[in-house]
Amino acid sequence: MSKRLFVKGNEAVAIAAIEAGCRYYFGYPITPQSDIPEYLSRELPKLGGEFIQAESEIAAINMLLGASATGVRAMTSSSGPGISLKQEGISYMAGSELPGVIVDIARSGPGLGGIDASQADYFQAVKGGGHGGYHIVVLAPCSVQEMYDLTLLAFDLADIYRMPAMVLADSVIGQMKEPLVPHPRPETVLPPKDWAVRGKGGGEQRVVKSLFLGDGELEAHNWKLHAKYGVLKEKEGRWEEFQTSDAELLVTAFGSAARIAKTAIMMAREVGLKVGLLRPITLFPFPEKAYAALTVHCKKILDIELNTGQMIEDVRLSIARDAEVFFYGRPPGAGSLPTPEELFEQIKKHY
Amino acid sequence: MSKRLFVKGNEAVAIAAIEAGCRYYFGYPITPQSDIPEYLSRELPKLGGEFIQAESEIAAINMLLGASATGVRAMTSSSGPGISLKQEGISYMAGSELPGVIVDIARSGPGLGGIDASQADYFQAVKGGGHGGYHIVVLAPCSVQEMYDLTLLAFDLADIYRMPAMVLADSVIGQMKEPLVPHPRPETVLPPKDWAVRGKGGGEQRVVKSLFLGDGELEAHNWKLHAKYGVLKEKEGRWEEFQTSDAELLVTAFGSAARIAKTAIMMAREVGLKVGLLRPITLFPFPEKAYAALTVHCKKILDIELNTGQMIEDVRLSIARDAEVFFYGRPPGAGSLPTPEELFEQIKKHY
Amino acid sequence: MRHDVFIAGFGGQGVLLAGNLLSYAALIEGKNVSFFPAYGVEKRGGAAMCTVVIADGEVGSPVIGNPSATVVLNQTSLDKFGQKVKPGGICIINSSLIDTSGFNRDDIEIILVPMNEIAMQLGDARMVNMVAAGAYAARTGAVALTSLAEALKDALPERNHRFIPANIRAIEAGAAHAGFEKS
Amino acid sequence: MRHDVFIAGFGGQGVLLAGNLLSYAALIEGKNVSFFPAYGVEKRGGAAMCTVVIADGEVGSPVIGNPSATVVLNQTSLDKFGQKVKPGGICIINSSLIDTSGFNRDDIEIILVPMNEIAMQLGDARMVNMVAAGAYAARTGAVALTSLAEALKDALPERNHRFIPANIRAIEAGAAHAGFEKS
Amino acid sequence: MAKIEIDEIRCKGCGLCTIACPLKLIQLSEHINIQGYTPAVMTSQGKCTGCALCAEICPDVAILVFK
Amino acid sequence: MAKIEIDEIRCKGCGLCTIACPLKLIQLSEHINIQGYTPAVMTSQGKCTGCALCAEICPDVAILVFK
Amino acid sequence: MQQVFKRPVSLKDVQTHFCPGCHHGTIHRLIAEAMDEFGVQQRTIGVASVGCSVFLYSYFDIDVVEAPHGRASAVATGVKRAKPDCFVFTYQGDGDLAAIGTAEIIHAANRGEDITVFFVNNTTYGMTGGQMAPTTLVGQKTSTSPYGRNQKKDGAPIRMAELLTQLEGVAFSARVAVNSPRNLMDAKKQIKKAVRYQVEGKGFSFIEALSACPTNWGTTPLQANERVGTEMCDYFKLGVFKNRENL
Amino acid sequence: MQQVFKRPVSLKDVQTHFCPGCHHGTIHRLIAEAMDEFGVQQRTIGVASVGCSVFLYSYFDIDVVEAPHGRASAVATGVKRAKPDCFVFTYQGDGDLAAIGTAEIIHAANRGEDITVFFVNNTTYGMTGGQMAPTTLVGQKTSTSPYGRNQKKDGAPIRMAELLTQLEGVAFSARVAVNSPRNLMDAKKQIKKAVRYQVEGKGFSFIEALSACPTNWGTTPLQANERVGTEMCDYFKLGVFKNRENL
Ligand SMILES: Cc1ncc(C[n+]2csc(CCOP(=O)(O)OP(=O)(O)O)c2C)c(N)n1
Ligand SMILES: Cc1ncc(C[n+]2csc(CCOP(=O)(O)OP(=O)(O)O)c2C)c(N)n1
Ligand code: SF4
Ligand code: SF4
Ligand code: SF4
Ligand code: SF4
Repeated sequence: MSKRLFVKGNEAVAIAAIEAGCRYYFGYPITPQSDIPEYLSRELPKLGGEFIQAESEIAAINMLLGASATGVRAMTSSSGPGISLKQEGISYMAGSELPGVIVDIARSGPGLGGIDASQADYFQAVKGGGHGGYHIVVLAPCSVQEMYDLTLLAFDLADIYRMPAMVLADSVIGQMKEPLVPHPRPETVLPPKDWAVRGKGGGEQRVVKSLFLGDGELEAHNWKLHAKYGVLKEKEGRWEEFQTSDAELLVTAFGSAARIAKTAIMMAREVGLKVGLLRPITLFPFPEKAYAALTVHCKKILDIELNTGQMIEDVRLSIARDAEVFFYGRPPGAGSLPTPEELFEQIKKHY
Repeated sequence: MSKRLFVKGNEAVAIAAIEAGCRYYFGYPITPQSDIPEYLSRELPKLGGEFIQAESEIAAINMLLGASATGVRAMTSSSGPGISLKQEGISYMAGSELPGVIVDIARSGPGLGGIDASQADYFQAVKGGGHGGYHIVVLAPCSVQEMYDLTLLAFDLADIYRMPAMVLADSVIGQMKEPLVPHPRPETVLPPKDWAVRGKGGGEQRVVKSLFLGDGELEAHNWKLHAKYGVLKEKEGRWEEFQTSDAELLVTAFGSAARIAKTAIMMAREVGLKVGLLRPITLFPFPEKAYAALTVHCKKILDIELNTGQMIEDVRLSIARDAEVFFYGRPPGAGSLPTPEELFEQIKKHY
Repeated sequence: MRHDVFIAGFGGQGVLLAGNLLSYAALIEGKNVSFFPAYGVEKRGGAAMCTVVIADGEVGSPVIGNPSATVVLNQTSLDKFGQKVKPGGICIINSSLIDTSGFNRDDIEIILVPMNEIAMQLGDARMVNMVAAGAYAARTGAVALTSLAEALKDALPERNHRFIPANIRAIEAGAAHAGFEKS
Repeated sequence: MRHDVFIAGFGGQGVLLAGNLLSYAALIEGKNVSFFPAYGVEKRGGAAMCTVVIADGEVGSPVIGNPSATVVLNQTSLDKFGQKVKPGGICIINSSLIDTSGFNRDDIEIILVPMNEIAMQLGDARMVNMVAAGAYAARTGAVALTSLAEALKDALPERNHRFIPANIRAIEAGAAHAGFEKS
Repeated sequence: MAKIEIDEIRCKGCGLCTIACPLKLIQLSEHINIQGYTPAVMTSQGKCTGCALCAEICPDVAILVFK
Repeated sequence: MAKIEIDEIRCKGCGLCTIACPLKLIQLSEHINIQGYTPAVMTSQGKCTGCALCAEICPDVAILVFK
Repeated sequence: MQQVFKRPVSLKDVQTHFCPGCHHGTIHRLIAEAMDEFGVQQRTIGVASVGCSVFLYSYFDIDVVEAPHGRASAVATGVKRAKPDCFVFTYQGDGDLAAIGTAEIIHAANRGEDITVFFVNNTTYGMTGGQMAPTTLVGQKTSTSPYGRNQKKDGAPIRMAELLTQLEGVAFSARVAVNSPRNLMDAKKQIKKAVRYQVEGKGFSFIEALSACPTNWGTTPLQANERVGTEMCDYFKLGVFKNRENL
Repeated sequence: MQQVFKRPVSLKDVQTHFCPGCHHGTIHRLIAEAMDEFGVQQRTIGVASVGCSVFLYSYFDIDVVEAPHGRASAVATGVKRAKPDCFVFTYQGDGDLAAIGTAEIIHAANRGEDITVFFVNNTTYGMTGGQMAPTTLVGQKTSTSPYGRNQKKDGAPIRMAELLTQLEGVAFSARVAVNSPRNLMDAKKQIKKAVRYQVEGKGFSFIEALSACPTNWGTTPLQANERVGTEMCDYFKLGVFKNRENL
């Protein structure tokens, strides 16, 4: 068996960022993601990179904007309140078509709330919490290994589509330690960054901006972004199917909830219940096709989220019109993390 | 005819705020809402109130949080980038169950974008742009008179449900001048603010906070908020129906788009097309019932928005399963505001 | 009766004031009215435009695709909006700053008014907008000149009321000129 | 084979280190493992807990509703989690700080270990977690004591490697005590 | 001998050059330019010393100076 | 004559009082309290002058002083 | 024999969650004593910040509003403007006030808001696990400055008590420490003065209190206490930097 | 006869959107001249802020990144760290830098980022229509201080050039004006010095340029220009406040 590290999900993100060639990190401390800056503050200087602990999340996202504008791979990470503060900057990056990776190890809210695992920031991440009606790529890992793999993917998608990409997890996935096999970065053909500012050096002037005032310019710009989102839906939707072929009840969940649900599904299979799991890996683009396809036959879906119901809207918008959706949610907070036993009960209830 | 003022929509908001008993304004300049602070900076001092031009939108929303925590009626206003910056504060207010009115005269984005009329911040306002999966009341006026009426309503709903309430408009409604009849504030029974900090004065200690760490506390708090949202959907949904009774095509739009669409519908009626308008006045709570009811008979809906498609998701989630939804959107920008003539063409196309 | 007019120029030419003036005049005449302004980025430079809809009944949409009357105060405005005038409508042009050689529409009525010269003659270049308002009112009868004159105190901030007489002269000069052109 | 254990105490008792140690030991033995920590607000005060799942095959959910083994280092942890132990499971209790009079479950095996006293005797109160790890390993055989000892260098930061011998003594003391209790 | 060239199209008629010129050789004209401003004009080119202060203070770089 | 009372449950054994006491009358005990700390103990109550410096410096208000 | 040292009534009789040797507890007590002395407890509204002191309401027997991280002085501005007769104070850590809250503190101070700000400088982010703060000393190792704070890259530690004196709105600014009986007695004096300033409507008063964080400094409580008096006081000089009464 | 005054090559030959008599144009030109003098145009990355100067890229013939309102110095930090060999500057208004951007400028300065900041102080928010700025003079009427800035309520105008000198990271800080040939010639000198500081890697350099806003001041260009030399210079003293070379 190839060498296994034993690290936290958060550390896997940091290790992947370095493997992805990211040498610039800008962030501000917040639980439960601090392992990321702590790891990178140790490693980046050794690689000639820059680690800056910014004065705030707002400064951090704008340093990221500046660094990304020069064409380098760069990132930031935060959680709950910090991600809210970054919304303006994320909107600017989306409007300026800048890549850049944002890691959100979500915590419970609203407000200060708590630091427990949460999926209540699905809307913020997927619908665009900032102004202007943009979208960003949103990836939802469910294991330490996926924290690594999807961070690599986030950097590639960000560069390919010239938009921010978010890795959305929570303390279950971020704080959990598991064995990790750190594969080398995949070979991907990336478009040249011929838009990046660099000091003209006799060449064309380059401007990175989101202000468009000419008649029809901004509308055209928005349609252009919209078209990109269409391509993403076409080509980049990713999901995991687990025992779905003969499923009479389809459980759907992402990230930590999916991880717990999987064990519940195993329990169900053990007692002969035909239950399967559809786990979206890309939350944006949402894997609509997978839902449409699976609900042609399976008409019962149990959506499980660590919130009061958010992804369920995209599920309902994606499934066959005659399929039925049940919901089981646990809004996050101390002691509110569901157990496999608990989810197994829900499966029996709706089977 | 009772006395008519001739004012901008923005001024109508400011006039209504004063009529509502709001004496505290905290804001930061941004086009196209500056008429609101400019008006209040003139009038509030005369009434013994406080107008503070904050150092930023973040400071402004937090001053609002502080003032609201003492039980007074207070407000802020902004647009696009500024509203994005307020997301953390809005989440804290929602988590702390604080009332408070936020006026969003939306502008085009993403990023700096432009200052033209936009409805691209529907998701941000309605799904909760901040962290933690909360909601706020969102009202969408479509005339100067409604800017006044709905601002009064916003203050009442905020106090009754102890949550922030937003008046969401854009430069069409905010900058447009029309005659206004400033009705006196309606008599409403409001719950006592027995939660407001005031200096114990021998009484119980009062704490306004959103941090809940006890086992199960935060989850219970989130379910409590969720229950409030349920009551809102039950009791507070508001909408306008225009010539819907015999409609074979139902146009749905809010705010400025609805205003333009109405003229298009008149044009359609003139040529004998049976077209009606369903205009949501409350975006949260979304008037689901109205859509369900009307789509029992009318199976064709044309959703018109000044964006690439946001409210359409709530429309699709609300209508009868066999109804069909068409979309016509103009993402905002200089010269992209649709004309009645243009919308009339769309009506003919989908009729 | 229903009148809609689109007025355009560059920031500083007082386009919005002209629109306001017409609106207040309509209000004085007991009509319904919507005044919809639009300008370039934030506040500086660029174009300034407004649409005024005056009606006895409901106003409806505050924006119009093909206005029945358009008043343009600078070149770019004509280039941009000249073609949008509704067939059969009228276009009032500030000939002081606009070269109309490239503008040929025979399906609308074109009225040339050297607004800057007229304003300068009356002593203040900034009164271009008054000249324009006068010309429009005189030509379309949307509102009476007397209403315009009366509306000045509503449209102008207190501190500028001393300019009212001069403004009235500008309005009349514009009206006279448009009137003259007419016949 | 599959082992899951839940360890709880208050911040500062080294609960997380104990869990880590067990995990590294499992790794050394070539098993799959997930270590899931949890603590009170941000970092200060409050409770510290962790769940370790050790399996030859797939680990599955990192959280468990009813763990087959639970180790509690302080009173509140017993009060909160004592009832959750799966019937037939075991509960290892730090009797130095915990009054078990109120805790009566006859469907599980209860093991009392005066962890603080043992640690203090070995010269450092902070080794309570090592005593606990030793006791758990000895009692369940989830991992071998030798693996625990070997895992110390992975689990401890370089600068604390000098404490390894002392920690090994603590692990063995815990094991011995639990072992002794056993018979 | 020296001379200045005022770009009559770029000039916004702010008048700063008229006070910057030590010899007060520049004035604002009566007529308006395409932008709608009354541009500055050199009244007596002959007297210009080419000190370039008018050009220095011009916010619109509307003045070039030759010597 | 004076005396101090150390709240042995509240005490976190930080030891600040042991250095604050001018006569060094306070020490940390061997045994651990319910919180898991080794609380401070007064070694010779008789000598206490009631200066209250130990109480002043105690971050946990675990010492009361009588005189 | 009567009690010569007792717990102030403004401070609840409860166990705190602070680590052994943390000065937050001491600073809490001194503020409570000052509130008792001026009899303001019943009309006080405290503004808690996000940091190890977030549980202000659990320890002070007063009304409290919890502010988002860094925004306490903006929240306090809203509170004070709406309740001018209340005694309003904020209690903020160095991450909270000197990093993310920089704009809010500078402008609240510049407006001369009639509030009192207690700024606890422990040269680190305590609650989140000891990351580098704007006040971290040059060379100090933290979880995000593992090689020690590097002045060239991270800049020098910010001296807030001095910086704020530049703003007209500031009436009183002092830096204190509670590591030794001597410093503590002076801290008492300055804290009372800061409270009195607001009670007398003299304007914005600011106390920077140096504090120990043994947990994140990785030292014993005694070593941490020692460091406050040595390294910290060397760079962060104690004293009164602005006092409108003497102007 | 040869040309003795010409447009700097770093400045595009286009009409600006600035109002008549606005000093932004003059300040643009002086910066362009300095860029020409040090031959940095081809390796310059400018960071535009949100304000009347947002169109930086339309007027300077250089690469430009547009920053969100107030965040230019954070954006510039990201740019400079990634491109240490480029000449990186920000151009920010007083609302942008002294209000919403307070934390970003203070911390970029404190870190001693090797960038040059041009701060244009016109005592108002120009682009949004003349609201009160942190630099608005006491008594000055603006669209949000209709009764004049009230020091008791709004605080006193902030003097950024002086405030920043408190921060170790600041190498050079000066305030200049361009209202008269004399002030303008000195402004030229200081602006070149600020540019040279970065070229020589001396650290963070800061220029505060007083500027006229006739449009929002409601004056003629000449009156506005006059005010800069009188009222503004009285409160905002011109001069060099910090110069590491002389330390
Ligand atoms: C917007 C936001 N960013 C980050 C955090 C995480 N956080 C909680 S407390 C804290 C700082 C604690 O340090 P300090 O202010 O110095 O107070 P101390 O804990 O040291 O007393 C941080 C960054 C947060 N809660 N909100
Ligand atoms: C987050 C945010 N808030 C507010 C605005 C609106 N806005 C645009 S420019 C500006 C300030 C302009 O004033 P200043 O910075 O002094 O520059 P000036 O226009 O005077 O040159 C403001 C507040 C914005 N674009 N973004
Ligand atoms: S300074 Fe320049 S813009 Fe102003 S009047 Fe003179 S030439 Fe014209
Ligand atoms: S100072 Fe207080 S907490 Fe610390 S050891 Fe002494 S009594 Fe205990
Ligand atoms: S972490 Fe530091 S600041 Fe926080 S309570 Fe412990 S010692 Fe005090
Ligand atoms: S508004 Fe003021 S700052 Fe802006 S361009 Fe005009 S004069 Fe200059």
